Amino acid sequence: MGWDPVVLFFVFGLIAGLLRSELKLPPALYETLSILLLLAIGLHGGVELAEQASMALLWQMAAVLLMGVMLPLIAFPLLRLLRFGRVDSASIAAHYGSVSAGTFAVVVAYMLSEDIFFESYMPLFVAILEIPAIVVGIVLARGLSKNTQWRELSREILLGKSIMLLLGGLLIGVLAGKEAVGPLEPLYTSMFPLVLALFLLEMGLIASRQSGALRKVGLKLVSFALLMPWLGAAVGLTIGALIGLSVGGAAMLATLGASASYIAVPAAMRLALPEANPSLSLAASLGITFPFNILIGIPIYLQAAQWLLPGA
Amino acid sequence: MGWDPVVLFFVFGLIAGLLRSELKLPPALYETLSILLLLAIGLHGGVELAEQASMALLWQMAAVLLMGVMLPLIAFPLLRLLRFGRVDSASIAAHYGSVSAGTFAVVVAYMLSEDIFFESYMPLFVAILEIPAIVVGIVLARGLSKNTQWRELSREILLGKSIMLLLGGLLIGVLAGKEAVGPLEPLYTSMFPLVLALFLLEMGLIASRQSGALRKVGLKLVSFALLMPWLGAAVGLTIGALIGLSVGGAAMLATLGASASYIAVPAAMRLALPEANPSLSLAASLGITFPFNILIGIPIYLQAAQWLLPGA
Amino acid sequence: MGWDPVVLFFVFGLIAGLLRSELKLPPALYETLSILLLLAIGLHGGVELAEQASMALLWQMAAVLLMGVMLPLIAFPLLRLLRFGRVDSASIAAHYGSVSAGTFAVVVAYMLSEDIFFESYMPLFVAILEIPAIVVGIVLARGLSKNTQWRELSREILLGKSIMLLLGGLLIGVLAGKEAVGPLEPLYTSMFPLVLALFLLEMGLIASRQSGALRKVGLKLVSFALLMPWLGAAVGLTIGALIGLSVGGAAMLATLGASASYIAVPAAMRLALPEANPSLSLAASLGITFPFNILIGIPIYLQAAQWLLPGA
Amino acid sequence: MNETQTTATRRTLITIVCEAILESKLLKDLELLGAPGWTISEARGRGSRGVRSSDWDNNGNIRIEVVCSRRVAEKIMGHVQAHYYADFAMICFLSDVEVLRSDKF
Amino acid sequence: MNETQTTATRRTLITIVCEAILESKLLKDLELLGAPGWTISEARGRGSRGVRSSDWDNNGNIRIEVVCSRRVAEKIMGHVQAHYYADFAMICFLSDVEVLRSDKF
Amino acid sequence: MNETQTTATRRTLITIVCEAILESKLLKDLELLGAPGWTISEARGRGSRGVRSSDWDNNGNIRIEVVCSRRVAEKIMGHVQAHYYADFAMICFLSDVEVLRSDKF
Ligand SMILES: Nc1ncnc2c1ncn2[C@@H]1O[C@H](COP(=O)(O)O)[C@@H](O)[C@H]1O
Ligand SMILES: Nc1ncnc2c1ncn2[C@@H]1O[C@H](COP(=O)(O)O)[C@@H](O)[C@H]1O
Ligand SMILES: Nc1ncnc2c1ncn2[C@@H]1O[C@H](COP(=O)(O)O)[C@@H](O)[C@H]1O
Ligand code: NA
Ligand code: NA
Ligand code: NA
Repeated sequence: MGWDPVVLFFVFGLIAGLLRSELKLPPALYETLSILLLLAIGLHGGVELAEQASMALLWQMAAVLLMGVMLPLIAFPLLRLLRFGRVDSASIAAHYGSVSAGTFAVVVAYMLSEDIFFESYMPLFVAILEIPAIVVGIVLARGLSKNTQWRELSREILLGKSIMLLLGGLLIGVLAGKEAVGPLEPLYTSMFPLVLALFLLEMGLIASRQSGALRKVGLKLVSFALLMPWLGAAVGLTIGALIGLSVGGAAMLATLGASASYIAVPAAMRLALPEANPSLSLAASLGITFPFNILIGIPIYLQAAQWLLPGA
Repeated sequence: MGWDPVVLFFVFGLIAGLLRSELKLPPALYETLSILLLLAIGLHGGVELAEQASMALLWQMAAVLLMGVMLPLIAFPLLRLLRFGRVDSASIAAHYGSVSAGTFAVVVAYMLSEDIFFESYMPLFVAILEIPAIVVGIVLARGLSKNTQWRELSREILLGKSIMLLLGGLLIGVLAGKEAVGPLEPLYTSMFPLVLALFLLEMGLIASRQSGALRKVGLKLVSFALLMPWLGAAVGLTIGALIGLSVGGAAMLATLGASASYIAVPAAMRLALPEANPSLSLAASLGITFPFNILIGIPIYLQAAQWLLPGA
Repeated sequence: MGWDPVVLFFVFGLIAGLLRSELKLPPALYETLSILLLLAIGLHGGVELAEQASMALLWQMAAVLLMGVMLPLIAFPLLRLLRFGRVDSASIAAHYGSVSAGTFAVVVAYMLSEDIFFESYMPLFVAILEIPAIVVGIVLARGLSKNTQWRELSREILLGKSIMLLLGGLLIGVLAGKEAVGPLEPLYTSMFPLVLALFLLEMGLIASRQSGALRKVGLKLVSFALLMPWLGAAVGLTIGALIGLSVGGAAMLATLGASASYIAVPAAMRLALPEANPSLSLAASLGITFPFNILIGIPIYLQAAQWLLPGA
Repeated sequence: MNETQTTATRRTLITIVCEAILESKLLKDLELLGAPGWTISEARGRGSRGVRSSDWDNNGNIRIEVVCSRRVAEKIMGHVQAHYYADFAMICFLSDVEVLRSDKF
Repeated sequence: MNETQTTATRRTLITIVCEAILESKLLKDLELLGAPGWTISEARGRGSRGVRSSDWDNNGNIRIEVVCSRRVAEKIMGHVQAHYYADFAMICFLSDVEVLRSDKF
Repeated sequence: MNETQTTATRRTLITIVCEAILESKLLKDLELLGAPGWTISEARGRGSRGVRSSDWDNNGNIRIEVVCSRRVAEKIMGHVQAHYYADFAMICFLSDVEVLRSDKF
């Protein structure tokens, strides 16, 4: 068997971008692809959830929420040690405490292609993990200042595109059930790899555009972006083991821990911490951590999970 | 069996919009979806038409044309009674005399999922019904004034996007025939529900944006938008029965009668009756009648048809 | 069996455009379709190439490169004879020496639907043929002038969208191999006809818009645009036979010879030979030669190949 | 004005923001009124007739610019006010610009 | 100014180019500051904060135009400079325009 | 000019509408000529070289705006006229604007 073509599409985009090729996808296509991915993940999760929901889930959800609080608290002191300013550190920490739905789509495809079982309600955890790190990041930067417009901010985050699509898909899946959702199945079966491949092509192009910013900000940021995924994965793996996830589920939670947001959090930070430099977090998250997870991280996290949970 | 996921997508869009979520589809995607729906409906109709065309069809087409003339003549006095101005009444009547291709796509999916037979040439009736109400509406507002630029107007209507796509699809289907069209089948089989679901998601978002206008224009308009579908459906059902349609066909004609245009007619009215307030008709058609038909009307119209045509 | 629906979509677009219908596809959809076509062709070619590559291929590639040099050298004197200016002649010659990926997609679909074998690596030839004619065209206009910024120009051509996508797809196909690419198969199986049909609908609309320019430039250009495909096809057929292609492969090389570029070359000419009138080449290539090849040429080239290579 | 400028000539720029559906009608008018050319871009906005956004068919605005003589600009402005202001979402304003190659405008 | 012009009135056009993410915030501000309307189009560009292109979520610019009185324009310009110039990619400039139906602005 | 305005400074806005294909070339030129920044939006239009619409690859226009000193604006205008007017669809015009934080331009 050859290379994973989905990953090759990412590499293709990356190389085309670094060569400064004219190649680009229309923005509407990129947006469509990310909508389809989020809906597919949510819908599939919802369909399965309806069949397997259990009381234990609530407890697991709480643990995952806690994980979202812990991750930025690990990232922040590390960034301060590397001598980033307080607000920049808080902002970057929020990005790494949150998750990347694109990375999640890749790990889903990977588990399916490797035929590894995972808990069907993982998409729920993606939605849960998006939020707490943002709150923690803001508090790290501002303290519990009364000036932060929490109300407006929480509206903006909860009603943001990615959470709406994930939760909307989940709910529709739960309400409609497996049989009724059948006609929409191509979304997460025959079409999923194709949508993901095109999405990763664009992600490669986007990642390549970070190279300029990366050269400017230098080694400190790169080292953080390469180190933090290991810490995030370790936390995810540990929590996954503690709450009794399967090997596949734990590896996925590790991947979520290792991933950094590049959609929801940048928008939130721009409004809540405008003085933070947005190109720092984007360069790290898109230019380093996303490629690292896609190309190297995911198989390692799976192996680690298999070693940690041999019986599962 | 659970809820119909396609309808749930509409509800999802509606709720997301009412919550003022950031969620929106790129305009190019919405346009693409409506192109695909119209082509699919037309193509499928054409393929079947080629196999089943009969002389009776011409006669049926004339009856449907007549129906398109009658509907605005029913709506207009009702609107005048509700004390809408003459031009506004004429414009709203034109909207309700014409049809909504989106509603038609939903009723097609519904009939297919319920396994109910319908005449394959129904898309032809959609194209026929789009036009006469516009003419009647203009005459109602202006009389047979010589000032109306009928020539330019009829070009604009006949060559409008939705009629072109429906008729183009029909013709291609007829000319190519079932076997040759085979490779395009996914358009109206595996892909159709997905395209429809995304389309309805956007329709939900669009419908939600009418809430502001609805609050302004008040109860009169809402009552009209809730009453008129029943009248339109009754007319459609009667004519369907008279021209000998099957139960499914009659229910679909009822749905067409009950539906109101929100694409072709608004554009035509804006140019032919610019002094009519466009937000009245859109608020009624998109904000009330479309949701009503999708969520409540269609199953009722089918039951009515089954009751009226027990033997068919 | 009826008409080819894919071709009917082109005719539909052509007629809708000539009738000045409102019908148009969103630009992002057109771009998406052409990206999908190029990727599909490349990927499919790459997958097969990995299984069947041979040393003979290198030699064939050189011959095809030579063909790309010859074609503009045939077109140029013909154009001068027809009294086109030197720079315009060079520019038009470059268009006709290069190839149209859209025409290639149609011939692929045609061969598949007629069940005719062709060499899987044909997409490679498309990429090879795109370039040399541009260089020859510039030299014909300018001589070997030092003023031409060859460096910048070659970057622009090699890294242009269509070559990147074709080669990117090819490489991914080769590296991943048949089995791994399996999940992406819908791209060049179930979805291919649909993507091509929509693409041709837009091509018909675009071609129709050339009618104004054609009326202005007159008969000389039209005759060239109708004559040159025969010459190009003859060259392609001859070279195809000489390098030992199958009947299908030779017919495809003939089609490539007969086709004229309307994407990569116009952009290159605009920058390298700005004083050439761009509407001449586009009107000829899009308004005449593309429709000619799609509607009439391809079946003829196939018949010619079958007659020339009876044993193959 | 700066002294170094020798060839630049004064012209008037008329900018119209209006419902997209008026496009083909307005362009015919502009031609008849003697506009030497025009530039259009998509827009959205808010005015006395409420919010107009382009995320849905026909509901957006367009922004038309014409560089022309003062006389033509005023003719255009008068025309659109007389014919469209009453029934359509629309604004229109003039400003002074300088061009080279004034024969073009 | 040309003599034939009788009804046109002077107003000020304020143009703001800024990060797209500021849109809803800025529009609320404009309303509070008394802008009678606004027109937005998508844009990209380069300035002191580097290149901003719209080919990716949230990374593009918008270009906002408001036709209003000089007073309101200056209020808006002062406000955006005070609140956004420090942390956001943004420029802002004023120019003179003439309008008909000056009551609208 | 209004008396209340104390900090605003005069600058020149140069607007170029041209074939989209010129974009990267022009942007390099602008940088060399000293433009402090630029804003681009997509456009379509009609001029002496016929109709240009963006519904198809490479056939649309772009609209470039640069706020800069009068001197730079004239340099840019002269440059594009000398290099591009003959062979490309293009127009170019200047207008007066006022900015705050004039050091930025
Ligand atoms: N004061 C203003 N400044 C800038 N644009 C405006 C203004 N007023 C209206 N517009 C634009 O013109 C369109 C139509 O205006 P109206 O007819 O007032 O609704 C609006 O949708 C806005 O795009
Ligand atoms: N001198 C300028 N002329 C025109 N547009 C500019 C100029 N400087 C900045 N811009 C625009 O304003 C945005 C923000 O500028 P800045 O805050 O300087 O990065 C840029 O992305 C450009 O779109
Ligand atoms: N008088 C004008 N007013 C506004 N825009 C113009 C004018 N003339 C030309 N343009 C724009 O500039 C582009 C190129 O003009 P041209 O080189 O005259 O074809 C056109 O496609 C229009 O977008
Ligand atoms: Na994380
Ligand atoms: Na109706
Ligand atoms: Na050729």
